[in-house]
Amino acid sequence: MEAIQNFLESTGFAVIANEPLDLVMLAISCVLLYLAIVKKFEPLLLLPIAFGMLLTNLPGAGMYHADYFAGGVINWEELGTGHGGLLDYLYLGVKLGIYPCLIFIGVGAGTDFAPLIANPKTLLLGAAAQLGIFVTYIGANLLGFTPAESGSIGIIGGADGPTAIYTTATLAPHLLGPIAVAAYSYMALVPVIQPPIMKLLTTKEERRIKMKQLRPVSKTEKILFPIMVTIFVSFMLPSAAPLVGCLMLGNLMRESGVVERLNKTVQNELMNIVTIFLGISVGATATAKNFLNLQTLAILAMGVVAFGMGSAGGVLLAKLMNVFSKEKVNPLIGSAGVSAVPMAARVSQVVGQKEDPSNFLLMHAMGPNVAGVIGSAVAAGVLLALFG
Amino acid sequence: MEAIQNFLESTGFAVIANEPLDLVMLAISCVLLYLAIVKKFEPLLLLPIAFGMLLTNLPGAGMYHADYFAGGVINWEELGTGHGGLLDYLYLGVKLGIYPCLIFIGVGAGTDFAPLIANPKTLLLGAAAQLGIFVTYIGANLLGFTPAESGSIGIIGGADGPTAIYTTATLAPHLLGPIAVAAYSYMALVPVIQPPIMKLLTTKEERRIKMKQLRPVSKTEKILFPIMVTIFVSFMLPSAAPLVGCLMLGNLMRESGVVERLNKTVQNELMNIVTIFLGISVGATATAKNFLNLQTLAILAMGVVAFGMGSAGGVLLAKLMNVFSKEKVNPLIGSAGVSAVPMAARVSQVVGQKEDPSNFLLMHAMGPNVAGVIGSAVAAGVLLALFG
Amino acid sequence: MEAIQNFLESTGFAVIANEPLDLVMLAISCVLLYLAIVKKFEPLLLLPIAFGMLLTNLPGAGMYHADYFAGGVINWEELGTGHGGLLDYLYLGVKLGIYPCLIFIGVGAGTDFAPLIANPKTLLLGAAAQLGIFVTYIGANLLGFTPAESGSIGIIGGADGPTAIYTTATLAPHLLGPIAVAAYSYMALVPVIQPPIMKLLTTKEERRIKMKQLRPVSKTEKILFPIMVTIFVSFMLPSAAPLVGCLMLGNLMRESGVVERLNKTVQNELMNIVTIFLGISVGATATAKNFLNLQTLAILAMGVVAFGMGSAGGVLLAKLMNVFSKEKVNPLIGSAGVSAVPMAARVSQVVGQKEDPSNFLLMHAMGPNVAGVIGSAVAAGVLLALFG
Amino acid sequence: MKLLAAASAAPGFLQVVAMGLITVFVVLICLIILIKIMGALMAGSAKSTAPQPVPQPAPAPVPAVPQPNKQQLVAAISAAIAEDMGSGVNHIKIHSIRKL
Amino acid sequence: MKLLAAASAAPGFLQVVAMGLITVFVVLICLIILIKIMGALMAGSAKSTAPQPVPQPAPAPVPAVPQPNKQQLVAAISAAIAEDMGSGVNHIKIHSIRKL
Amino acid sequence: MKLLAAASAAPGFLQVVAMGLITVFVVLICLIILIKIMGALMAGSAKSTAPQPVPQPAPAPVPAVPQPNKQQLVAAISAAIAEDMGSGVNHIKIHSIRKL
Ligand code: NA
Ligand code: NA
Ligand code: NA
Repeated sequence: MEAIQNFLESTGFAVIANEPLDLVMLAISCVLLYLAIVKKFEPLLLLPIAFGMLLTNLPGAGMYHADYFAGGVINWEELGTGHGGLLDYLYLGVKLGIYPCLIFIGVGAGTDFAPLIANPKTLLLGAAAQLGIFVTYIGANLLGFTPAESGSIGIIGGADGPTAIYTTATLAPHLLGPIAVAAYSYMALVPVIQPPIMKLLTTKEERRIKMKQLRPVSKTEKILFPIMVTIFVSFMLPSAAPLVGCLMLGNLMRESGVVERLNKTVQNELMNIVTIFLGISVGATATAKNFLNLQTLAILAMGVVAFGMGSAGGVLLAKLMNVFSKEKVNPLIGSAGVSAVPMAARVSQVVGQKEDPSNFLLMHAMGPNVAGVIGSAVAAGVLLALFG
Repeated sequence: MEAIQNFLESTGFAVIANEPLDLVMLAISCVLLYLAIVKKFEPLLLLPIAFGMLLTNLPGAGMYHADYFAGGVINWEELGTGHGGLLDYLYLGVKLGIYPCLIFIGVGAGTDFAPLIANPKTLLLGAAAQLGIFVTYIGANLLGFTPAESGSIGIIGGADGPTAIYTTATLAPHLLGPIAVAAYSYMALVPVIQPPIMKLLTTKEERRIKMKQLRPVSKTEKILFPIMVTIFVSFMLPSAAPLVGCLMLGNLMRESGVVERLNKTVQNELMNIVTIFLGISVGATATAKNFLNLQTLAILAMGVVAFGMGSAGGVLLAKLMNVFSKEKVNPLIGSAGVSAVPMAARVSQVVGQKEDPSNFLLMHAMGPNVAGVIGSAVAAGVLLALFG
Repeated sequence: MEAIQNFLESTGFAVIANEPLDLVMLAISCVLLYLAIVKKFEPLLLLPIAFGMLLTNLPGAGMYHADYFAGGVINWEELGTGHGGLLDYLYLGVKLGIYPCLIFIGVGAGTDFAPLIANPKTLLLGAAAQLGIFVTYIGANLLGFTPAESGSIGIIGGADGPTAIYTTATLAPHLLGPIAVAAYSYMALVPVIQPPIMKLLTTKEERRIKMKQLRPVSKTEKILFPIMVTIFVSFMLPSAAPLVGCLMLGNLMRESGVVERLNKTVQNELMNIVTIFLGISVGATATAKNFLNLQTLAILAMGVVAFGMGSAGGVLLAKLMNVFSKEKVNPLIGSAGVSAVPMAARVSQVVGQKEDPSNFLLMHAMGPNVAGVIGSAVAAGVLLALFG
Repeated sequence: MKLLAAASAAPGFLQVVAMGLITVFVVLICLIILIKIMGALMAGSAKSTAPQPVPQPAPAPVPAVPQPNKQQLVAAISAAIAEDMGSGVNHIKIHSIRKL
Repeated sequence: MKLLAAASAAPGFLQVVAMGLITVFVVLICLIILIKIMGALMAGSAKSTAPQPVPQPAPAPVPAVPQPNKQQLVAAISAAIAEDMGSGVNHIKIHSIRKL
Repeated sequence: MKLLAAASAAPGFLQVVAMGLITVFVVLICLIILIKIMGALMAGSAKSTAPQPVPQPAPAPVPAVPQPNKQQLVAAISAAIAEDMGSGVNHIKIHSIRKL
């Protein structure tokens, strides 16, 4: 009878009485699953994140133990004696910074930097779109977050999932859940967030600017580019080396043309495997205690501000460039500088074609778009150097 | 000369003099390779298991060290100083419960639960077929095995490899070798074990029962099913959450339709990689000391009893259901409740068609068949909750 | 202002002042990238190795810490507190001997041993081509390298990347960089290194010898071969078991025909993933301190000697065999015994066809070629047994 | 572990079996109920809202069977209640279910 | 962390923002310069050496624009110097660039 | 490690070389023997039992060569014995093999 008693007390129904907020978290994870599956919000990451959040909040399941990672210290004793759950072990890849780097190898292998090489001044747009990161940093500071936390919140404005997770796992791991959810949700919402800002800040004439066709880029340039960027950026900012180096390793695999089978694997199977592990273990950090508080609401609010400010920064710098340069830039491509590849570039294309159906901005917007990836990695490097 | 002396003493021929039973193990592993390759007994797992068994019993090779995991404690000092062999390191994924969960993600992604959703009462058959687990638990107890060992032996009757390995790695890791061999061998022998039992327990009329066609299942139902099962089963039985949660994560990836590239990878490359690692490291635990004893014979004997009792349980409950329900169930689909997906369902089909070639039971048998996977995961959860 | 000061001092430009040799290493890594991409020197491994070398020598980037592995001891404290970089964590797979074994599974799955089974006496050529390993061992000893270091340098002559890395990671990890670079570069240079040696040691008549067609090999023989080799070689030389066992596990997956999906995965995705991890982390060990010294030059010099002597050994033994055997062997296939599969066999074919365009040596050369893989694994086993 | 020795765990192991089988049945019976509720809700919402844009092609003419569904729901709930009351599988007696 | 409390890190956080934005702009402007140098070197070597064996087919007639390239190079270098001198983005004034 | 210094490990390194080469040759020669035995057994069982259901199509007419096989077997065994007796590779002398 005692056994039955113990058994009943171990059910989730008994545990939930002490942890009623877990039910709220389960509801939130179901909402996120809905967004991922029905609304198709970045499902490749949001579905694993949401399911990880669901698993971590199942009372008594013990698939993730927040206390094994409390205070940023990994409790190897518990993990090493086999007391960890699946998500504890998978989370090590996040905590040790392995997954975001591996994903960046795949991202690099999937990225064509030719539009950027053909029109390098679009790098300025990719720089300006990082404005959101730093404006949000100020806001978070003012709301009372620590500098390290503020940096992690700001990086949402980088519109780049792996960068945000890499930075947050180092600077403020307790905020991983809300920051990852915000980053991927807002990336999915780029087609909703950006167009009003783009229209507000541009005139009809600006939106109709046609840009001259991009020059072809030679294979040699495409091969030299990743090597050059790795060396130069890492010299300027060593803390950006892991992200930029991995991005460019993947890109070199792509452009070199001599390691096609590796290129294919990093873009597909390796990336898929790591994406699942990353998603479910990042989701697992979203326990009720870490997620259900005013901070999360503040982070979600600041995240959307970061996205908006970044988009605005890109558009405004494009307008500024047009003041000084005879070769005009359509400012609609500025908003693509937030990264969110390739969705933000597609938004530039769509908004541009609404004014003039004969205007094809997509390739031009890919320049700032991929520049934004480099830009946020650099911004992450600054934050890591200062607070890491 | 001394060097030569030492050298000669290090050869396997010198070592084998002290460990002559290794030769018996090598012979057994060759028999298992024969069964896997020539008889095609679940070769995807039996071949790696048998080769792992071969490698671990090569005298002096040091690819696996049973003493680094003695008493259920992982000797991190030896492993961390690089003294471990390949199979020691790969075995960590078994010991920490990682591989079975990852395989279950792939199994879930490969499973269509529609026949179960269309005819949910077949879940009762999936429950009844777990009878073998508990009958065998009694038998093992009576033979003198500890409760934890008895539970691991009983779980062979679940006819589900990853579940058996996950449970045994926690409850009785020293029995992993024989239990895995028994589980996969008997799963392969389902077409031999089940038909006589099925025929013995059913009348010719019962075997000819035609079941009415299954209703179509909507996509929404298929998507809600894995979420619902995860939450509900984990609440009832938190210790079943890792297995059930991973199974349903994979199934959600499949049914959601929005993460097709992840779905493909978990069913193929990830599953293949983990299967190899799991197989060879589970095989590696079958050292002469662990394998060559009366226990192993007892386990093999009880395993077949477990399979038989499970099959009988499913058939008998189907007959019982027919007593109370007007809508008759062909009791031949009851035996599919042991899981062993999809082989047991095919056996139902074949036995049914022998009586009436126009009777197509396959889809009907898939219901209890996939129910059996959930059923054994729940049974494993009970055993883990009691003895884990 | 102090923050800015600190920030500037952390840039690579500030660090490089203290570590000017890093610039030389960056230049060397760019040369290796050139060789991999433009000259197509074994790009699948040389590109990752070179990029790993680039990343490790970016001043201040901290992606690899040689001091965490100093003296052959793994500093788990630093790694476990998350201070490691990506390449530190990936390097663990090299250090613990995991990657070379996994690659050998893939190599085995990709190797057809039929030409060797059809003409087993070509194993003698695969043995003779290991001459380079031991001649180089003497040379390295005489140059003042320790026995363990000398063994690692000698193994370059095995012309087999994973074997060289496995051996060196155990015996002389500080030499991993130069040895891996030498091994893969010379493997790529086989078409340059071997032909002069082959022509020097053979007469025109010998080069025109036509060999009789190989007998067909039954499926049973192909399946029994890997099992037999694993057991026998491991008995003779337990320290060769990991390499030979993994090679033969892969081969059994291939030849058994019953685990086609595993076979495909080990040859493709698993191998690609491990190749990248192995390459970049082996490259990472090539820090300025480890690489820029006379040792490296000595290793590169001895490496080419090892290749040359191995090739010569194979050719000479083929000539010797012709003295005693009526069935003549074309000595050009002897040089294929160094392994470097399948390049060395192609070189035999090409050199042979220059003398007689109607002479097809490729399949005959595949015998010693794959024998050379077994031969170097055995030689590695001897070195590991003596100095490991 | 002493092979073939007298079972030392005798007091209790039947409890384990009972608890195990009951749990398995209770959990799976509850799943039956949940699936039926889900199906009922689906059917309800399918009627009240617009039809699914891309309905799965039915593999063959499928007769609509709303009534049996409800009955089975009752049956399953009864079974679950019986289980909940602690009786073993063998003691279930369902009196009230008739086919209309 | 006190939510909505007075920011304790107030002295310094504007410095962080300045340093961050300046670094991002400096790094990316330097990349502009490097890409332009690379492009110029390519164009130069393409002229002095034999043409690439397999030139990429131009997607459409592309007018050769060697002169603007050089000007943009000058412009980018000026911008970089301005940055280097410590002025924020808002203070950049480029006086010397004219289109010939 | 002192580069270019006098080898401190001189006494012994030739032993290493001898042991290494001998081991490699012994192991591989034994493999030759095993492969030949395997081939002989295959051929034997192929004769005594039914032929393989799906024989591999021979890529070209292959003359059956049973006798040489046996001779090679003898040769390989002799070689292995020679090795086993401790002589180095250079000292092997095979006297007894003739082509019939
Ligand atoms: Na960005
Ligand atoms: Na089952
Ligand atoms: Na070799």
